[in-house]
Amino acid sequence: AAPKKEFKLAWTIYVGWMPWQYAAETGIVKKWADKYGIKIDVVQVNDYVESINQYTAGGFDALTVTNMDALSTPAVGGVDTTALIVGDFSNGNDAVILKNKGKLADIKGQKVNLVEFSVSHYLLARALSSVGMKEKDVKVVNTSDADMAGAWKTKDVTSVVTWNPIVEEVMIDKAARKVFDSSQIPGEIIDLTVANTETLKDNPDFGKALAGIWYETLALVVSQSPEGKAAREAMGKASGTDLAGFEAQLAATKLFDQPAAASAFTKGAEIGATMDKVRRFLFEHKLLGNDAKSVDVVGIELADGKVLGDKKNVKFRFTDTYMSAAAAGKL
Amino acid sequence: MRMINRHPPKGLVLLLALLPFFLVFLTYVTASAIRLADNPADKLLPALSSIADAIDRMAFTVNARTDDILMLVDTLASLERLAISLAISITLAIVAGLAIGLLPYPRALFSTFVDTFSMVPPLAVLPILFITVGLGEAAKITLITIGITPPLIRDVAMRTADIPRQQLVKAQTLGASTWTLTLRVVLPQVLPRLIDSLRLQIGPAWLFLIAAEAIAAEAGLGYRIFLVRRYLAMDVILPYVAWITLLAFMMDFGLRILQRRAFPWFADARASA
Amino acid sequence: MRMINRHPPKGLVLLLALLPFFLVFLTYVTASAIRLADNPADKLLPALSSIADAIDRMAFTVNARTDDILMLVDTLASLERLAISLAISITLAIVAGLAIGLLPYPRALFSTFVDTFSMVPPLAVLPILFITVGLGEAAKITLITIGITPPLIRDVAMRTADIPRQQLVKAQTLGASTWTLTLRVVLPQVLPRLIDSLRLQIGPAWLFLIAAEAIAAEAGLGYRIFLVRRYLAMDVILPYVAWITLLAFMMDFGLRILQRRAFPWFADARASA
Amino acid sequence: MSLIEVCNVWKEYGDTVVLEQLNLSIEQRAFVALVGPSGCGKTTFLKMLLSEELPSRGVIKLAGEDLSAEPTADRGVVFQKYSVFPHLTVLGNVMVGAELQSQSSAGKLFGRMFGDERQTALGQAHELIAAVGLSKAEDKYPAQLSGGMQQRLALAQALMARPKVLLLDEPFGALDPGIRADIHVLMRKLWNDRTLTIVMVTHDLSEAFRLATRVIAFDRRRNEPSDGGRYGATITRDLEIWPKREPTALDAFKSGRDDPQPLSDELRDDPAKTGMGP
Amino acid sequence: MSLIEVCNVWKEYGDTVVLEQLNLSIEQRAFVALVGPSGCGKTTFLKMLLSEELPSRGVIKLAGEDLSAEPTADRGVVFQKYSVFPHLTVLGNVMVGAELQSQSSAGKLFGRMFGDERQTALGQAHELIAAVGLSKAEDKYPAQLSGGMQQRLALAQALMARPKVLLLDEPFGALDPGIRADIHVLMRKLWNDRTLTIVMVTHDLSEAFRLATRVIAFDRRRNEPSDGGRYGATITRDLEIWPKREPTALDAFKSGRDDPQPLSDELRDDPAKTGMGP
Ligand SMILES: Nc1ncnc2c1ncn2[C@@H]1O[C@H](COP(=O)(O)OP(=O)(O)OP(=O)(O)O)[C@@H](O)[C@H]1O
Ligand SMILES: Nc1ncnc2c1ncn2[C@@H]1O[C@H](COP(=O)(O)OP(=O)(O)OP(=O)(O)O)[C@@H](O)[C@H]1O
Ligand SMILES: [Mg+2]
Ligand SMILES: [Mg+2]
Repeated sequence: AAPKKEFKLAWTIYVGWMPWQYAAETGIVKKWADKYGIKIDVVQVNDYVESINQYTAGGFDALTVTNMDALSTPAVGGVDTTALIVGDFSNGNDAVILKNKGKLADIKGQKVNLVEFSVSHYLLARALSSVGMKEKDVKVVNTSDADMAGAWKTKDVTSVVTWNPIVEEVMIDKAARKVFDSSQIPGEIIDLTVANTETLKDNPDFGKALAGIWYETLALVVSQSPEGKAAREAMGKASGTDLAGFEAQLAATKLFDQPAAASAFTKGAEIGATMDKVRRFLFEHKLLGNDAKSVDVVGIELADGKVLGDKKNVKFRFTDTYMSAAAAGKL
Repeated sequence: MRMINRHPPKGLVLLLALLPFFLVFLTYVTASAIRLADNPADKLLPALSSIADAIDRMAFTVNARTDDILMLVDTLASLERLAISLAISITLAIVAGLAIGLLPYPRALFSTFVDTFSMVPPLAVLPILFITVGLGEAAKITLITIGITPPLIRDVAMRTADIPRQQLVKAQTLGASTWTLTLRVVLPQVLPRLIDSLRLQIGPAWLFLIAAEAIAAEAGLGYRIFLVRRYLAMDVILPYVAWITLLAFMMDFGLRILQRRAFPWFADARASA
Repeated sequence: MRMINRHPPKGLVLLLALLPFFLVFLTYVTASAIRLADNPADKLLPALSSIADAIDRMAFTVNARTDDILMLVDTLASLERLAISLAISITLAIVAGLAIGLLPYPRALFSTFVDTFSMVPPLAVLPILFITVGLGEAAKITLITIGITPPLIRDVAMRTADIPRQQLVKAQTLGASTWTLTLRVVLPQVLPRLIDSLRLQIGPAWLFLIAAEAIAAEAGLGYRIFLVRRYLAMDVILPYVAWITLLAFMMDFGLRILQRRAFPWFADARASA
Repeated sequence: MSLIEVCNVWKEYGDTVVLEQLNLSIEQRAFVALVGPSGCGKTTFLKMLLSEELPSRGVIKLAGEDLSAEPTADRGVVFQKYSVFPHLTVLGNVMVGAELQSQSSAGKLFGRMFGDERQTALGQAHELIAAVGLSKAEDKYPAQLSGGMQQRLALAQALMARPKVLLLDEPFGALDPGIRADIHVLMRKLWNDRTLTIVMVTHDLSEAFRLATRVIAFDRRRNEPSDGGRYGATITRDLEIWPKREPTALDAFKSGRDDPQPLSDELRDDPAKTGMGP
Repeated sequence: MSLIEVCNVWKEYGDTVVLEQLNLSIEQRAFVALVGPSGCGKTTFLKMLLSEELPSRGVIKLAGEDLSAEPTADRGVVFQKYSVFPHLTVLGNVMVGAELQSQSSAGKLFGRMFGDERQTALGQAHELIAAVGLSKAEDKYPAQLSGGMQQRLALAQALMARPKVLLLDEPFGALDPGIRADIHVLMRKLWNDRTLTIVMVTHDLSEAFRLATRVIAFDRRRNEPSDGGRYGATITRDLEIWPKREPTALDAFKSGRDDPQPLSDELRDDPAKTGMGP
């Protein structure tokens, strides 16, 4: 692909990705794009799955996505994808919730409502294995996230696995008991900003601009100054809640507001172990392709250059290049 | 010669009818080939062979994990939901439609209400639907029913009101009560027209079925489509869409046949009206 | 006296028409009170006062952040999408419908294709649609258009074919070409009937609009409903649904008026047919 | 005592007076033809006789009693159109005239007859169908019949219910002249053979004079456009036909055509059977 | 030379022969009435004259030339129903007969006329509308007219296009007898005043003999049901009316009614105007 000047990033409403919206609205995006002489279009997509599909089909150059979905759809779909910003990991934002039952083990035999093949599904699998159960011990019912809060109110639904803000919404109910959440598997559900590897290779400025925008905005998000508060309030409103609601969600998120920390996490050893668990989960659910013979069909390159799986078919890469540059102030 | 008088020769008619399908097919194959040349793992427009594989996997291979044929299970689940909701809708439409079309009191009571109700977008009030009927089969059936019953009622009421006043007077002069008049004069004339309305609602019924199955389900054609959409498995989605289209087409065809067989008088009567 | 002959007195008619609405209202208020007594924070059936607050917030307060009134912005965005898609659909329906209904060659080419195409559930092919036309306004407009155009085309084609053969022959004996015949004889007779078909498609058009806005939009009535649905904010959803219903009702009403005003001959001609 | 008594009847729609001050008595077995310009209220008058409309003032009595407030089986009717049921065969259309009246539980619940009751009715139906010359078409649906055949069917259907009075609103208005002549013969025959009192509205004067025992004309006496509907029509002429027609005088009656054809199963208006010569 | 020549024409639908071996020539200014039993192929014959159907064998010539393969403006037509356009007023319906033929660019592009062209046509239209007695109804739509007025309008519309031949398929079949008589007078007047050749199908023999200069009867010569449609109808009679009717002989013509009324703007079939006395 030839160098180009105009780029599109798709984002969806989620606490860890709201900074993109704020950055676009307040001109931070334009500032950095101008600096590198490019144009970046930040597009909100309501439907998360659709945003991934669009990116996979080539409609976008960059995308906000979780580590698992980045592997299952674009990477498996042959779109070489690089995670250039590790934004945060879920630290309680995703949870298994039971109705009137206090122990995770009580889930046995129940119908569990969740978005099938999503990080919720993964969280359930991890939760079950923590108490020695298998997926066969429950019955998974695919339920759309938009309807999860309403679904919880019905008699038929006794357990759900979902993410924020729906978790908060469900927990308002007196009968709701959180029996497992992502803080028990820290660092495994990672929210990324990814870009098409080829585009990135030909246009490193695009990556630099994204990193620049991201960390300038995050500084505001975590700031205790009035500007910071105003920013959080705006992001809360835009995601359909208020300041308090937004801050509650932030609290359950391990946000890497410092590029150095993000870079360190990316280079760390845990991420390799996490990705291995994730790809095994996907393989078991036939999400690495129907004819995948082993977990190794798709290669995952880690920040240190090590590759999980097929070295000749690397489609998903972690890199600390841009985060490190941000940390070093070289953007 | 004027275009209006220029008729294609017999042999050409079938060919012409097939031409647009062929062009769509060709466009697909070409576009797919182009994308696949660029990225062999592309999922958006899979090659025909991948689609064939997917069909084989979904429709002709017993699924190891669940021990059944997925497409069969999905089809049966969806058709059952459709059948139940259509049965309920038809019953409601006949009862309410006849009452509104025929009897002044029910008409005064319900006609504005039904007209208004038919404008409410059902998808927007799903949460209320959930607390009323739960999340199970009942919710799906209710959604489809709510979606298609109001237009059916309106149609039946309109068709009932269309029956010439003279026939109702005539029946009364023959000694009919409101009940026997409904049973012997009005209902038999409304039924074949109900089939017309029903044919128009087949499309919406499928639409609501898919929407309902997208919300919460464990099987069904719409469920599968939305599930595999998560990882852009167009090789599954496309055959499912084709299959749904075929099913809808067959239902339409079946209704047309039913109308002809069950109401032999109707075609002539309509033509001479 | 037979039920069929028993008419409500004039004064009662309006009262009877309002009764079901009042009952629904009463049911809501009661159910809401019961739920709120149980859990004052319940969001599913908010009290009327909460709804009034939400209406005030959404419809009468300038949003500080964006400096506009949310409900107004949403309404304008949605209506614009609807208007554009309706304009496109009507144009397509007239062109394709007249061609299929009137001219043997286009009929042979397209009628089966349109029939088949109208059975494809548009919601199921959303991914393809979005990828073909992108996620912008075009996608939403295309979804609505794809959803309502095929039935419109079928209807126009049917209405065109219904024009008595004698009229077409007559026009030819008066010297009409295919084009002037279409313009002066067929089109003016099809237009008022197109309004009838259009009225039937208003419901589906809203449905597709909401579905499209649920996937990608930054404003719009359907967008807002889906956005706040995650938080189960029924105090916003309910007024929005009522507003959509009212808008749809007004569109229906407007079309009826238009039909009467623009085609003064139509009511009589239909009654005497 | 007259069969029908119309005493000082007015009919108004809002401010418009359609009919004013009608006084009329009709004897048993009369064949009354009602003529008058279009819009003068003939149909309105017939509707009042049917109880489909109520008089604004005045009363109508049938056999000495006030008319019931809604249509009943003592008054049969044939309209110009829509008199037969399109979803029933010829036999079904005639049978329904008995079935809807049946007081058996099957009749009340389903509007159908079973067993002996049905057999008796079937016999009568076959007879009536034969009388109107439709025996060969018993299994056909109305849409398969010509206009004339449909009107004959409507007559048979109305007669099946054994009404005291038969009301006809331009029953033959849409028929071709030749076919009309045939049906006139039939009309007279039916009137002759059964104890029937007939009130028939027609636009066609010659039809009125050819068939009826009495011709009544409605018209507005004052007809200034400036009246704006403040005055209605009323009876302007009332002629007894001379020589007086009696029910038994059938043989003396000649159809209006030069070569009246005998009434047979094969009337001219059967689309399948028609033959003609100049 | 005759205006219309029908040479050995056959018409078959699949295996069914509808018409066989027709030979006929019709002179300029003839008024031909076509009679025959229902289903014998009268309408089919008219359709061939219109080029709506093509003969299976044989040729039809108009003014010495083979008929064009589709309907054209040299042959006008009035059907029993659906002859006028419901969405146009009386004036619009007549004007359209000129507008659709206009060779100006507005005419070809929009089927409309402007300026002088329009004024000339308007004059002719008013004249024709007056000729058929509809002047007072110029702004009404067909649904507001009675059946008789609609057929008169259809005549005016057809004449506006100045056809060489006027083809009528049971044009008055659905009208009441009194109204029919009036329109017969009009028909003869139009035929008399304009250079018209008329071919009219009718079911009504008296109408045929009253109006036409020549009556042609179609019938099947062999009529065994066992033939199963292997034989079609053909011309069985061809009568010149005697005394010979000439276009100028109008004064000698009397309508079929006892009191022929003068043709005026206010014909009997105007629903708004009707007045009658016995
Ligand atoms: N429901 C109604 N409301 C107001 N006016 C009515 C109503 N029904 C009839 N009329 C008026 O009453 C008058 C008489 O109508 P009616 O149909 O009885 O006339 P008619 O003599 O049967 O005419 P025709 O010979 O055309 O059948 C007409 O002017 C008509 O407009
Ligand atoms: N398109 C067609 N295909 C097959 N048969 C046809 C077709 N059109 C007409 N016929 C047959 O041709 C015969 C003549 O029909 P046509 O309508 O010409 O009769 P007609 O003399 O005008 O009858 P009527 O007096 O009832 O109008 C009929 O038997 C009819 O069934
Ligand atoms: Mg009348
Ligand atoms: Mg004919």
